[in-house]
Amino acid sequence: MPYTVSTPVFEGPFDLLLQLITREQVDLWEVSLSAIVDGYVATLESIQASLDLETATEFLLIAAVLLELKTRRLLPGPDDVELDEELALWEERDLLLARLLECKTFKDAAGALTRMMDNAGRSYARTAGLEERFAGLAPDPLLGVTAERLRDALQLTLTPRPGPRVDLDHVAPVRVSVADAVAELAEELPRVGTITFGRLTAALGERLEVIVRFLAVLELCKQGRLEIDQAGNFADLHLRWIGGDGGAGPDVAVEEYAG
Amino acid sequence: MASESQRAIEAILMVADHPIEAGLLAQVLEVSPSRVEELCAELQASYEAEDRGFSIVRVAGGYRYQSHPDLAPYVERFVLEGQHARLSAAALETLAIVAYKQPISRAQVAAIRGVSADGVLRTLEQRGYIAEVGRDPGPGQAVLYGTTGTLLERLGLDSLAQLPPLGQFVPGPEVVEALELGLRADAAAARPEGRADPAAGGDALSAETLEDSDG
Amino acid sequence: MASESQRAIEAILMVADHPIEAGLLAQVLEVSPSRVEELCAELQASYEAEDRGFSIVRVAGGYRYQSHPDLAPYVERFVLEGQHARLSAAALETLAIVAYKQPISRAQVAAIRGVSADGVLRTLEQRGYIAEVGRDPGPGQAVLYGTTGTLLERLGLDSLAQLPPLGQFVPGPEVVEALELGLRADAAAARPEGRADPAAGGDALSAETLEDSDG
Repeated sequence: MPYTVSTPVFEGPFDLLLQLITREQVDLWEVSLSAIVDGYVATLESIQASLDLETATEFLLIAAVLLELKTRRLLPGPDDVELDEELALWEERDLLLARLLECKTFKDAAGALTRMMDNAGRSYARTAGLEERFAGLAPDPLLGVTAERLRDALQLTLTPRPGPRVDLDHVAPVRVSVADAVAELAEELPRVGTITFGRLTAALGERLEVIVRFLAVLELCKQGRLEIDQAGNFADLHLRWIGGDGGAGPDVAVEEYAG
Repeated sequence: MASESQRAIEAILMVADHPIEAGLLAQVLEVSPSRVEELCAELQASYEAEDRGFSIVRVAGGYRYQSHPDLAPYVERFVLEGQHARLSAAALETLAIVAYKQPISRAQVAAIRGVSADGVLRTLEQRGYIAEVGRDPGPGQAVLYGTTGTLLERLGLDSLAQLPPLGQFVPGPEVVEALELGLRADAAAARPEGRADPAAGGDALSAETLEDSDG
Repeated sequence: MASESQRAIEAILMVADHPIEAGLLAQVLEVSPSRVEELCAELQASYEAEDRGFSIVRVAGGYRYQSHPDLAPYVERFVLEGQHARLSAAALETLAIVAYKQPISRAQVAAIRGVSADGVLRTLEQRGYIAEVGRDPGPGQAVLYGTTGTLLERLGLDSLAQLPPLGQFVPGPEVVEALELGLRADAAAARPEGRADPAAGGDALSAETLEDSDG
C-alpha cells in the first residue's frame, strides 16, 4: 500500500527514500520494494507542484531507477532482459545505495553537531574588552589609512586563500574501492570455500571497509560466482564460492565509494 | 595561591574580547606556550575545585573566560540577541557536509544532499559559520566553502581536529543490509533455501500475490 | 565553596559587558539588593584571599569584573604587543568590508573575514567610524552597520561614491601581485577614469591585466 506523507518533513529524494525504507525495516523479511516505490511515487505526485525543476529532476531520476527495479522484480524471468541492461540496472542500484549511505552518514554527523552546539550553547563568552584606564593605550587603529588602502584590504580579504587553511586530519577520506575488494575476495574465497560474512570482516577496523566488503560480496553474487545463504533474520550470512578457480573474472566497473 | 603568571593570565583574559592564543600570552609573560597551557589548566582546576560560576576554556585556538553551563538559565536573561537560535535540520546537515568535506563547492554539497543547497549555504554564511575559502582551479572556478572560527566557538571546539571522526557515523551493517534489501530487485539471492524464488516459481502471475509474499 | 546565588552572580558578571546594578541582580536571583551586596562582598573577599588577578568592583552604580591594578603592566604589554597589532590589521579589513558592503550584519562580516568580528566592530563603533544603520528585516533582526561621516572626514572623502572602485573580479594571487605592482609604480596613470566613478567598477587595474582576469 502506498504511503501518504501528509507533511513533507524530508528535504530531498534521498531523505524521502531513507524514510520509506527505514519505516519498512521493522521486519527485514517484509521489506517491500513495491511499497517503497509506490510510496515514493505517491509522495512525488503530491509534492510535484512545489518542486523547482532541478529538484524535480533529481526526484524523477531516482523514481525511474526505483520503478525499473520494481519492474524487474515483477518480470517472470531474466531471459528477456539484455545482460548489459541488467548490469546497468545493478550499477544504478549500487550507486543509489552508496548515495543513501552517504546521506545517512551526514544526517548522523549533523545530529552530533547539534548535540555539541547545545552543550556549548549553555556557556556564554566574556567579551567585555578593555577597561577605560587601558583604552588610551591603543592608538587609533586607522592611523594613516587612505581610501586606497581600504580598498586594497578588501581585495586581499576577498582573494582566495592558498588552499584550505584548516587542519583536515580528521576528515582524511578512507578510500576503499569495491573493485579492489572484489578482486581480493575472488583471490581468497576459492581457497576458503565457505565462510560467514562475520568472519570475513572480523579483522576490519573501519565500518566503511565492512560496507565495501558487503558491496563486493553482492557484486560477486550478482556475477554468479558466490552463493549467499542466511538462516533467518539478522543471522550471519553464509558465503559459498561457486565461481571456479577465481582470478580476475569479468571486468568490474564499480564506483569507488569514498568516505 | 595563584602565582604571578597565573594572576597575569587572569587579568589579561578579563580584558579580552575574543579567545587569546597561548602564543600571545607566552610573549607577554615571557614563558613558553606550553607553560601557558599548564598555567591555564591549573587555573581551570582551581575554579572547578572552588565551584566557581565561570571557567577558562580553549576554543578556536585561544583561551577565554565563559560562564559555567549550569548557570545558563540565569545568564540567558542578560543576553539580548538570540544568538543561540536553532538551525534547521537541512542547515545542520549541510553544515556537517561542509565541515567534513571542506573545501567543497555548492554543487558538491547539492550532489550529496540530492537537493539544491543555495538557500541553506546562504543562511550558514550569514550566520558566519561558513565562508568562501577559495576557488576551484577547474573550469567554472566554483566557489569553495569551509568552516570558520565562529563555528568552532559555537561548537565549543579548539580546532577542527576535535570533531568526531566521520567514520563513526557511517551506518552499521544492519542499516546497510536494510537499505540494500529495500532496493533489492532480485529477492532470491539472499533468501534461505526454503523460500521459493518467485521469478522461477509459478506464482508470478499476480502482482498482488507477489507484493504480499515477496515483501 | 560558592553558593548557587554566588555562582550565578559570577556567571552573569563574567558575561556582561557593562556594570550590572545590584537591583537587577537581586531580581534575577530573587533575593534582596542588600543580600546581593553581601554576596558580592563575600566573592570579592574570596578572590582577595586567593590572590586572584581580577576583582569584582562597583562602578557607575553597578558591579563588574576588572583586572587587578597590580597587573596593569602585563595588561599594558598585552594591549601594546598583541591586541594593537592584531587590531589594526583586523580593523582595516573589517572597516573595508563595512565600507564596501554596507549595510551589513556582524555575521556577514564574520563570514567574509572567516573569524568573529564582534570585538573589532565594537572598537570601530566606539571610535565613531561605523554605526548601526538599521535592522535586517529577516528573522533575528540582526543589527546592520554602515560607515559614518567621521570616517569620510578621516579619509578625506566627500561621499561614499568617492571610494576607489572595487574590481568586479575576485583576483587570483598573480593578479594581486600585478595589482600591487601597478599601484606602486604609478597608481594614477593605471586608473585614469577609475577613481571618478566607483559604480563603473571592474577597472581597478590597467586594462590589459583586467581583461585576462575579469570574468
